[in-house]
Amino acid sequence: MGTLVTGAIVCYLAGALAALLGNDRWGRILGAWGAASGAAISLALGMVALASGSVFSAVFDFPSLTGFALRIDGLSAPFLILTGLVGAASAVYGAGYSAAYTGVYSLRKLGALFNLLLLTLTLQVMADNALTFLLLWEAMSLVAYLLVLTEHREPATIRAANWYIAITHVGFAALLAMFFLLSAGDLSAAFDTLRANAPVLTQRNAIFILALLGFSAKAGLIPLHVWLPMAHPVAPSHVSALLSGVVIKMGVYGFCRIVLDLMGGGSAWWGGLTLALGVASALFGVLYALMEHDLKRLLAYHSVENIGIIFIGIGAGLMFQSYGLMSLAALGFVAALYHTINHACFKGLLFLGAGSVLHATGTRNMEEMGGLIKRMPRTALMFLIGAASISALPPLNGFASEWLIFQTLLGGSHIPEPAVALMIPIAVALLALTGGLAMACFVKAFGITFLAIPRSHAAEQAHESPFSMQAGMGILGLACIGLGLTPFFVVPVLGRALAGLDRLAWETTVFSLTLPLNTPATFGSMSSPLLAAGLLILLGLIPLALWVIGANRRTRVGDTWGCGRIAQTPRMQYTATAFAEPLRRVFAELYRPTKDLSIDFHPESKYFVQSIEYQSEIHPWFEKLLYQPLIGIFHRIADRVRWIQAGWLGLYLTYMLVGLIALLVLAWWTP
Amino acid sequence: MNSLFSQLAVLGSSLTLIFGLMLLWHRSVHAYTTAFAWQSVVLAGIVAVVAYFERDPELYFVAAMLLWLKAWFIPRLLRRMEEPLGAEQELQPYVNTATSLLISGLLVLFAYAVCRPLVALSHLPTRAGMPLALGLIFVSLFVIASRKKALTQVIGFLMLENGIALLAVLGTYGIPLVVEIGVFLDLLLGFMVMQLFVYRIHETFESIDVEQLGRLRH
Amino acid sequence: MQLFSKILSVGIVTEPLDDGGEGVELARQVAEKTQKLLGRAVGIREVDAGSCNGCEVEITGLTGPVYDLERFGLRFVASPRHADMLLVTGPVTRNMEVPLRKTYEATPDPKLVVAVGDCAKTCGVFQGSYAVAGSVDSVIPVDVFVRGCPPEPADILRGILAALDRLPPK
Amino acid sequence: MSGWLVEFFQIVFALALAPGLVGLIRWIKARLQSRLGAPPWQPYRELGKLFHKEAVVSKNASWIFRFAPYAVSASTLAIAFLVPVLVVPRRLDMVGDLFVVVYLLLLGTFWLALAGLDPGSAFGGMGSSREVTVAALAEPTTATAIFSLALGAGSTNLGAIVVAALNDPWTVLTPGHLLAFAALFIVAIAETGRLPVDNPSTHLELTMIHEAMILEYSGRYLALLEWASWLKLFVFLSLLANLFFPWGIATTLTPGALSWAIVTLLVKLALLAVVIAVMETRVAKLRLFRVPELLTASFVLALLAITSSFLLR
Repeated sequence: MGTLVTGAIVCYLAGALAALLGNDRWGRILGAWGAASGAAISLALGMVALASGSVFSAVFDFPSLTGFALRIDGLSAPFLILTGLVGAASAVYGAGYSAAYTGVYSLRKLGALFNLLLLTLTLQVMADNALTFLLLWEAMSLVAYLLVLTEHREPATIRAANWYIAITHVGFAALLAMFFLLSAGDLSAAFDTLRANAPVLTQRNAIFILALLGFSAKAGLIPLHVWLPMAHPVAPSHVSALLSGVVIKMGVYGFCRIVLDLMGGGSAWWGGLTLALGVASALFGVLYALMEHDLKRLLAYHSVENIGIIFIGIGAGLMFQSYGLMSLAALGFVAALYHTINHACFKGLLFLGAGSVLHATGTRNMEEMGGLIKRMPRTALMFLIGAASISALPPLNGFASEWLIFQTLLGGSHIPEPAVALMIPIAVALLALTGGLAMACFVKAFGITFLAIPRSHAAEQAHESPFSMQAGMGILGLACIGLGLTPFFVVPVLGRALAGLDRLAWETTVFSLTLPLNTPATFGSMSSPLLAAGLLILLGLIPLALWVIGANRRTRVGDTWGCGRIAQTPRMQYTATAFAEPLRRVFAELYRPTKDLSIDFHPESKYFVQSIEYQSEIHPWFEKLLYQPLIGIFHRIADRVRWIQAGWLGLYLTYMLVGLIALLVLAWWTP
Repeated sequence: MNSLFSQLAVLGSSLTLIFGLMLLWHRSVHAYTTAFAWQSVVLAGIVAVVAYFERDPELYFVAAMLLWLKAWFIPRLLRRMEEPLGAEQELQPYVNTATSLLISGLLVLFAYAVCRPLVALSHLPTRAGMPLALGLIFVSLFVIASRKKALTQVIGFLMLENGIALLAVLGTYGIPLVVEIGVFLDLLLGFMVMQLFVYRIHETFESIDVEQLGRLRH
Repeated sequence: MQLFSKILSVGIVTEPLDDGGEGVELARQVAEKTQKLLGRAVGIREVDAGSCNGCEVEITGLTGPVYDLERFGLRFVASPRHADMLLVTGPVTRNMEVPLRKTYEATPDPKLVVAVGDCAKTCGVFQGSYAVAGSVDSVIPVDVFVRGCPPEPADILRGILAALDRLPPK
Repeated sequence: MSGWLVEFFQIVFALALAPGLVGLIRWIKARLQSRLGAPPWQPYRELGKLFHKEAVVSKNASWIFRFAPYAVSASTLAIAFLVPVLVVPRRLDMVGDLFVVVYLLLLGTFWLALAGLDPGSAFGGMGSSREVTVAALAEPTTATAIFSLALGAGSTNLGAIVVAALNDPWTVLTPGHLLAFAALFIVAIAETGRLPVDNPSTHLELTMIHEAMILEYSGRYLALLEWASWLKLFVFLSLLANLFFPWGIATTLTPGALSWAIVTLLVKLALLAVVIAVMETRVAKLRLFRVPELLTASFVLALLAITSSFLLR
């Protein structure tokens, strides 16, 4: 175990060093190898930790870094696995992808930072005291910030990075306050101590609220999600995969660690609030994703949606826990963790696929794509797998975890308080709506991007991506299929790992390693391997049956039927905007689109129109309501304190001196 | 025996509520009248069921009155009112159809929540229908508040009255006959007055859109 | 309620198809295999190649209760891809020449073409017009012509059934 | 062994009868329109013809277009395997519950919608866009109705729900049950593309939903898709019939029970066919933008169903 941890750290550091020192070509390749091997070791580490049972734990104390404590337990292991999986895939992918940056942006910085991000992510989930946790948290945020800034000459990138760093720091401040309350001021106290002290704390509700605030800023839960659709698209695609697949999952990890593990759960309204936020994020995420025509932004909004789904599971788990329904609570957390891993896989895959499209066409705008399935068939297949997974289509992995979340919610009928229990059917309905809309959205994303005829010259000239990029996508594609087919294996393993925290009861007797997946309350059963086998057999049987009945097998290739028009042009196709139009009208009250119609008439007569211009835009109005006033206040404060700035070095040194003295006086004053 | 009684009561209450929801879904005043007539038929049925199981002959009389007044007489008057008013439709209510339906769904949930203590206290086999009756009252109030045409509002008011009657029947097996008759007379009178108003509004504005009433201030 | 009492009182009004096939002219003998295959279920795509819409009015009559072409397993379909038979009317105008050919190409084999109305065969009064490209059989192969200006629905039905060689026994 | 045989028989039964059910609905509709109409077995002839015609495929289409008919029919067949048609309890109950059925439906929709977009035709795109809209908006109703059914039966497994309803025949009359039935009926109408949501016999591309997506298909592909959509209707109706009115369904594998189950199922399906035909004669197609209102109404029904079964337990 210890050697594995050291190995991972060494690999990452070596990769970072190689990337810094090597030339463009070798630095890129060696850096990717370092990251990939380090990620592979992280993956192995997580698997070993899970396989050796929930009781395993190891403490690493490094004497040179006092107060730095690491520990791996059942909660860290799943996150190590997803870091390793997505990290390895995007490292391999990045080896080919970042070649495009040669001579444009610094490849050294990109390679080194990528390694460092993976390093901080790997260590983050092992942190065993508040100090380590916070230090790594800040390091991770900063490295991610620099990675978002890779294309630093684009104004959009700078804007996005600013939003990201601002919201991240709001979250960090909340976390700092939270840890102060939780550890009663002693940040270097081990988590074990905190765990023991937590039940007698007085400000438990305040801690919960702060934790929710801090971690939802990282995870991208509504309303702190604004940075996510800005920052994820502008980063290089393999970094986007890591950001959406792993970095935001740290919010999930932190929330589980603090609220479930350290605090051991709390009142029912904790769960209710989390559940409500989850439902809102899921719905709003998918609704805004539907209206998005920038492929990567669309995916980023789907991250908001899926984080919402994960938090639905966590919220339901917390709620059940507060009512003492322990096995249902465990089911909720297992479903959430399962979905976390699944989301990492398919969202990573989708971002990598979008990256390949961007690589091939040079645009993220879906309206300029089309017909790519013929030019990049492998990428298209991988994207299709990702799209089917995220739409929760059986028998892939998104379905397995979403099914579990549904089953968890159905357990809500055991909640004794009817007013609370009534929340559950509404959550079920909204989750189902989210699932349907996600399917609609990915029909749009795949259909408009990859199918039909190319809508632009760039799309006509598209080419398949190099092998390393395909390999990166292949890893995650296989993971999506594998995780989808093996819930009967994954769920008990996660359950046992969670039960090792001693906060939840896991009935291993119910979750035996048999094929059907029974939930503790024996609510429903599902067997995705049998389902997949059935679908495959049927797929084989149908052509066989056609052959047996002697069906005509002749196929003639002709024009697309267009009511006899002379020629088909790309402009005759359905666009992404048109595709989403019915839903835009259905949800008009939520979107509040702005419409702008201007008609130029002929000067002679108003019966002849010269040109018609129609513009319709959707602004996330509640974000405006929430953030505009805040930004206004900050501007006003900034105006007031402008006089502090003088641009004279001596003045700044004086400030420092005064500050130092003030601090010393304060330290002397207080006992 | 009692279980069948309560089943029937709840079934009837659900039906009355669904007829109430029809006001939100349909747009033509004609359909509203039909919905109201059928709702009244179901209401009369519930009263008759209560009369049968409780062996209360007075309630049979009430049921007959209901059937005559609300399922035949008032719908007939309503139909007659439709004619001169032309094909008035509720095309642009204040709240659109889908949202109205969702809101009324939530109102019914709210009614359930409010009724819980009441239901818990009561031991009548009909108690399970009470939240639905209250839901109908809420929904009717919502109809009156969110619809623009005077005729729709009149029907909303009539349904509100149905809801109150239903609540009375389910909660206390009806009120004394004298009071019941008084209520009927009141209702009839109120309806006549409203009918008069609708005609006057139509004459003045050539429409029964109550938004126009704002013009009276000037 | 009124609707259903009306339905009850009217009953079935479909008329049997009586004899009198003088309006139909077979242009080509259809292969036996096609007749066997399509005889039972035929999707028809109507193509207006430039007619005055007189024929369309009559064709619409086919779907009504009196002629009811569905009883013979015939059905109008929305796309030539689903069709087995093209019902072409009017002289082929220049604008409709390519679309007509495209429609023919879009229809999967085996397929039949029934040309309806005098214009389809002779171009009628539009003959020689600068806008007219020619008769239907100058653009695509035609199996049956139905004469008349416009032909009666019964004649059109007979034409279709003649193409399928499925005229009811006399 | 005989259990598996019966499982197999059920699917063959469903496959064989599905076209007949559609033919029956068409025949009743023709009679209501005062026409003679095609005989109820006309859909079989159509299938036979389509299987023996060549297929024309657009040159813009990719493998998605050719694969979709197989994917759609496989997912529909899988649903037919999961739904109890004649016998409960099922051996296949463990493979999937109602949620699996719902998501398999979405799987079919997903492929069909992609296939609609593939040839680049504007009609196909329009159909796909509408189909996914309707499918997405029907989801909340379905999930809520499943929830209320599951509350009664204590399980989302189809067999368990049917058995629970069989054991307690009076639950059929509870408002929760009836409201859930109404809600799911509306969803079934929307999902299978019947009036008033979609008109299965329309010729106008602009009003189409389902038809617009399959406008490009011909020959065996079209036959597969048509058969799949008819099977979907059959499965939906037998699901409604068996979940809500399970009387007659066989609980033992004796020939007597089985034949009685077949007879009762046929009667129930015929009744539902009459209901659909009468309704389709009575109502006009809704404007596309009123469809969400219909689905909202069904959602409210489902919500009422769940509150009444939730709070009156």
